[in-house]
Amino acid sequence: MPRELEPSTSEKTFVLEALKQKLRIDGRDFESFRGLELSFGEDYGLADVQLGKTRVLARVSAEVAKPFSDRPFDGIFQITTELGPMASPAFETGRQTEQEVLLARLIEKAIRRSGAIDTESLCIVAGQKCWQVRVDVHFLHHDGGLVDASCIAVVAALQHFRRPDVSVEGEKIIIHTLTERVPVPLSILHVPICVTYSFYHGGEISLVDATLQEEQLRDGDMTITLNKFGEVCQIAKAGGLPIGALALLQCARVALVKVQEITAFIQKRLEEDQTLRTRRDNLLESTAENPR
Amino acid sequence: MLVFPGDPLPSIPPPPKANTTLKVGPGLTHTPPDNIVVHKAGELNIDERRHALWIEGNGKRYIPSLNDVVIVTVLRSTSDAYICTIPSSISPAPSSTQAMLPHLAFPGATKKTRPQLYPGCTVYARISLANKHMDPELECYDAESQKAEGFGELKGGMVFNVSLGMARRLLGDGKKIRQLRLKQRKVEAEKGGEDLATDDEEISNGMEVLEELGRVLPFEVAVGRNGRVWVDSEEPKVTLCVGRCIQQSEFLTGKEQRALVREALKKL
Amino acid sequence: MASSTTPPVLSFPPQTFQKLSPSSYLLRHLQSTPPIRPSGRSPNVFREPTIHTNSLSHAHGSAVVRTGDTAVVCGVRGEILSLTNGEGKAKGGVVVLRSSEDNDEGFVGEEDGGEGELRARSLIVTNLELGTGCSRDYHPGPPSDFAQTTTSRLHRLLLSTTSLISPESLRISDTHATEIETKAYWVLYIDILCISLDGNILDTAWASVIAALRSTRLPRAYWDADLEAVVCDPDLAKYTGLQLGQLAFTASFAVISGVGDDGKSVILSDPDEFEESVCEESVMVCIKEGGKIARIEKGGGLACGMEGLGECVHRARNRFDVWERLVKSALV
Amino acid sequence: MTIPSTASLGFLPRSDGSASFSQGRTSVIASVNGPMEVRIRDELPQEAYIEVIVRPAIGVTGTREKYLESRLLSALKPIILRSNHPRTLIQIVVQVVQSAGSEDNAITTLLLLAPSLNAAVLALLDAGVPLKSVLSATTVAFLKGSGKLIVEPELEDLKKAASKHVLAFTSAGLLGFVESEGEFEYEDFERVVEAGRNVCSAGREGDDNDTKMDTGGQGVGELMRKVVREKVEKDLRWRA
Amino acid sequence: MSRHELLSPEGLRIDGRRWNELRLFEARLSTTTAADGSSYVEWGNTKIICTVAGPVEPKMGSNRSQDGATVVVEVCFAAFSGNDRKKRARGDKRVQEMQTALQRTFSEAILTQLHPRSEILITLHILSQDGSVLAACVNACTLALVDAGVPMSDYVVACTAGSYFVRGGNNPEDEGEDPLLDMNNLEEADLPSVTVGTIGGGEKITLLQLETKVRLEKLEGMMAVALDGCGKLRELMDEIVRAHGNEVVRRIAL
Repeated sequence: MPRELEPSTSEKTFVLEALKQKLRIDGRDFESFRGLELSFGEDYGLADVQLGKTRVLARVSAEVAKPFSDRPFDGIFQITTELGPMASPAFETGRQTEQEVLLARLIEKAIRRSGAIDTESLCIVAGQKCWQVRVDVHFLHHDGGLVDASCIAVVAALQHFRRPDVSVEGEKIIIHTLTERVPVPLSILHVPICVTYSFYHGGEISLVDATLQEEQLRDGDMTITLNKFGEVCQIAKAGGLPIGALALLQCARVALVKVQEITAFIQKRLEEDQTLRTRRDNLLESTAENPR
Repeated sequence: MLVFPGDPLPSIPPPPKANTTLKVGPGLTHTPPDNIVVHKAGELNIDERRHALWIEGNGKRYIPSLNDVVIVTVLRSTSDAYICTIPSSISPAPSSTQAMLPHLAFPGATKKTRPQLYPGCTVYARISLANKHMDPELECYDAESQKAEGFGELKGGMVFNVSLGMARRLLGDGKKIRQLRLKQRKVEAEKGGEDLATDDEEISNGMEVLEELGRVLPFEVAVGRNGRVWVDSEEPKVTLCVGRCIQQSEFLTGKEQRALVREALKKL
Repeated sequence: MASSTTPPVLSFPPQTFQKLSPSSYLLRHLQSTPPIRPSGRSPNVFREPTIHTNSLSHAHGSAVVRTGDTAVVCGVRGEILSLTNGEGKAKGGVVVLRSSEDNDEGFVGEEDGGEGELRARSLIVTNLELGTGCSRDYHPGPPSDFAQTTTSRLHRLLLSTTSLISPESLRISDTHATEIETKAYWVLYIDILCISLDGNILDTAWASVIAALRSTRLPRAYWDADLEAVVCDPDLAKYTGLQLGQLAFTASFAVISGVGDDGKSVILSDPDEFEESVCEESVMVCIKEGGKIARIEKGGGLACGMEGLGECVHRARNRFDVWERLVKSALV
Repeated sequence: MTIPSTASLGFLPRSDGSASFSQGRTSVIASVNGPMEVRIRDELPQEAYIEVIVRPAIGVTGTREKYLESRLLSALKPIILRSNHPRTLIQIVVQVVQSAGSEDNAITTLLLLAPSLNAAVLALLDAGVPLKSVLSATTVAFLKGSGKLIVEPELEDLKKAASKHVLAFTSAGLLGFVESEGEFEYEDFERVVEAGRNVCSAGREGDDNDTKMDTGGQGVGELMRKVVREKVEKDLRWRA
Repeated sequence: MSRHELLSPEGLRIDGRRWNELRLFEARLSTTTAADGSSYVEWGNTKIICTVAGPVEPKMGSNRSQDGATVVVEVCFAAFSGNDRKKRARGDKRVQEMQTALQRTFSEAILTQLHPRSEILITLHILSQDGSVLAACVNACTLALVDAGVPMSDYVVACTAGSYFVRGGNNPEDEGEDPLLDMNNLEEADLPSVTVGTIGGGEKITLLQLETKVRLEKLEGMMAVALDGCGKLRELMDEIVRAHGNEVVRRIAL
């Protein structure tokens, strides 16, 4: 299988030299994200995120399942992140690479373990039936920043998702179709967003949202997850270049600003989608009434 | 004229001289005796004078072809050759085609005087052997003059990616097509009995961006047909400006390219 | 026989020629008059099948089918799936229903031939395995893509194309209650083992499934309200066969083009392994009782047009009669 | 109310070719990479190895995806000029974004076939992989009783259909792929094929397309040509 | 869930420590003769064996690098190490994540360029878990690498810190968050905690891991306390290494 090609010596020296002069290859500031695009599918719970050239799809689905025996009052919430060959020919199917494991763990810690979803609200009959919510993350295009982009995609898709309403009658659970009863949004407790820093030149330079080329050349990285309330959900700096504590704290503070911007952006897009849907529903109703 | 795979070709005009052989270019497959099949979607070009036809399209994956100039990266060295990779324009591409650059394929090289290249080096080379059944081979001298003519290691600088079509234009292929177009227009105009006021500026050659940049900025540039452009200058700022302008003029007309360069220079 | 058709300039035996240039080897055979295949068959001749049923004593139904050098064994076993799942404390009959406007029962009635119910509860489990050493290309290890694809083709034939088994024949109900309520289901495990593979596994495997299902006899199972459990009657005399839908049989073809000077294509019925490896284009036709078409699959090339497909359907109908006679005679 | 099919091309900068195609509520993305390095065990001395990977929208790859992979491969393999790039790999990845129904049954699988095939062909064209011809696919439902044909039916139509057909044709109208299911006579099948051919085959460049437009919208063959044409025109815009 | 009283009104923690007190840190070097270097660390009730093999020739060709030695880390959790008997599979994502974190930390600290085309294999066996497992692993690795004589730029030391919310009772001015040094299992389960790893016990952080929600303002305090702990631990470890070294020298002299 083809492997990801290392940048050539001239690219390496040039990129690092340019960074010293405060220049990034794509012309961004050190502390700015690439252009972020977010759109939703026709189905509930389908979010399409573009961060620069990196593109990630997140798909939320829900079905009724039996809860885990050790947590009878909780629903099941899973996130799967599989790197496929569409994102880059270097990713093979069926084999887990270190990168894939780290990515999966980061997303898991950032979203699931930080309690972004109230899993107790997914319980239908304690110990018997609950909702199993799963998020499938599909990577369409890899140009760095997979963690940040997939985190945005997942939280956006979760907020967009609506599950069918259920009613319990004795020993029967009835799942109502989307047309019969208005579907229910998930109960979301907070919206975590990841910001990844890349470090260069002994820690003098730290970049937000590195491209693939920048990622290949970095000496160390750190992913910090926050929500807009200023709660740190997760920090992962797995070794690499030693960085001063104060510099790291400064990164965290800058990240908070970014997180607030991104959260607001997601919120804006969600509202736009909602208005579009309401307008279309109204239109459909009026056309449906006409013949009668 | 746009053609699709499997489409029948229009009748090809007879050759200008009786014994000229028909040249079949990229995008077409010739199956003996006289069947020519389109296998790519693109614009069909017919050059009556040279009695040649080819399909103009664009792509990202580079397929090695004889005498193409390419920008390659050295992967490692064996006892008698450097193993190089010919990256395509997909940035940063997974290693695709591997090629051999013999240690002695440099102008006047002997075992002692040959240039030392290290893994990661960027080299400007010419393809000396290309065959679908074998890995390609490279040389670092001009086929006719046996001199370096700019081939060899590219020190410093930065490599940028462009589409294969853009790389061809930067190497001057656009000019040929432009001349062809101009002539065809003239013929058409004559047929219609009109007088065509040929405006040279009207049809772009696709490389105005380089012409315009070269007028103002001092920089070096090397273009590989594999969709890689190497740029070097005194200052990283200038190198970046040149690289970005080239990348951004992919879909721009000549006039727009000039405007783009002017804007970029203002900012610099 | 082959040496007569190979050009005399060749100094090696036909077997070598076959390995060196398989496609021209096949083409040369078909260009002779009358066209004849390397196996000695005419293009439109299928291999003669044989069927034995109930050869396995532990399965509820079984069949061994052989066509040429392709031989498969199929076994059917029924197991009970109780809907009142869980034992002891965890016991609780929570039933999940999907409301839908036209049917409150959850499944969209018989519109899809019961496919929804069969699928939702996975009442039919099919699996095809290639026996060790069944063919030259056999590699030990997890099921190959080929085995997986064939399994899913058989599964589709069974569930959606032919609707051979209706879900009600698998329901076990509480007959004494005022309202008939399904308490459990029979789950049919259909395992197919290919002993020897010489091309066209689908036709043979499918015939073995049909024959095995027709030979299947399940014990009488009923809901015992006192025990609150499903009970099977051990009395052999009360074993009953399955209620099966209309018979359907498949016929597979390989298409090779460029036979004549005009590039004419030839359709080979029931291709063997060698022919399958040479011909890329293939056609499969499934015929139901009464000559209706239940399924057509075609892929791998452009040579076979509508006339070709018409010819395939015609041959498949004849083949249906052969299989029907054989299956019926095997199960008297 | 039918949702018109849409297609787009070349939006994944790292893949050699990419395309999306949606028909009704089904929507897929396909990408093509190659010719590139091939795994040793798949290497073929005379031709390129073609790999098709189908990835579901929800869950992990199962038998349904394997089945789709084998059907797509059988349709795509003959149109690729494999002998042009021996000892290489051409990899086609189809990602399902949205399927017509939530249930995993025969009908939703059937509805995935035509869009996946179209997206894959467009991605191959975008990648510039040498092709023998262009294939476009459509789904046709044959209704019970009335014998009415519905081209590009919705999920609900298919549920009521006596037989359902997925057909693919080259632009010259040659039948390249069939997957038909249900209960039908050969004569019905002939009608279905005619209907399919009408939407799939495309007029030549420069032909008068007006007559086609009158007969109700744009066929899938035309649509595919249109998006490729737009892409080529964009690539050649610099000349304008 | 009932909250344990993790901090008594007198300011003592559940195991009797003060907020800035480390648990007893004991370690031995050269515990196994078969390995090139080994160590055994007991940190409160967290117990870890670490062995180092290398620099040796890489087993896999992909680990051979011209630029320097490749560091490979394997972590095994003993089935009896936790409260519930649970065997972590090798492919467990959490274990793999730990391995990567350790591998990247030590690749930075080890002077890998001195041993090109070779591999340094670190194996960790966790016998008992009582909080601060990752930090204990880092410390055990450091000691084993020192024992193996692998060249490093300095000691790699890691420590944890948590944050405890103090209820003010009647006096709201008493309300606030108190940082805690060196978390044990019970504290980790209920309080946010951060693992900090440094090279040389200085102010520069190479490993930083936080897995529970905490307010951004509290982070600084936690990190400061953890860094302070790293400094203390470095001295402890240095003492242990020196004592071991003296012992070795003495034995050779005899």
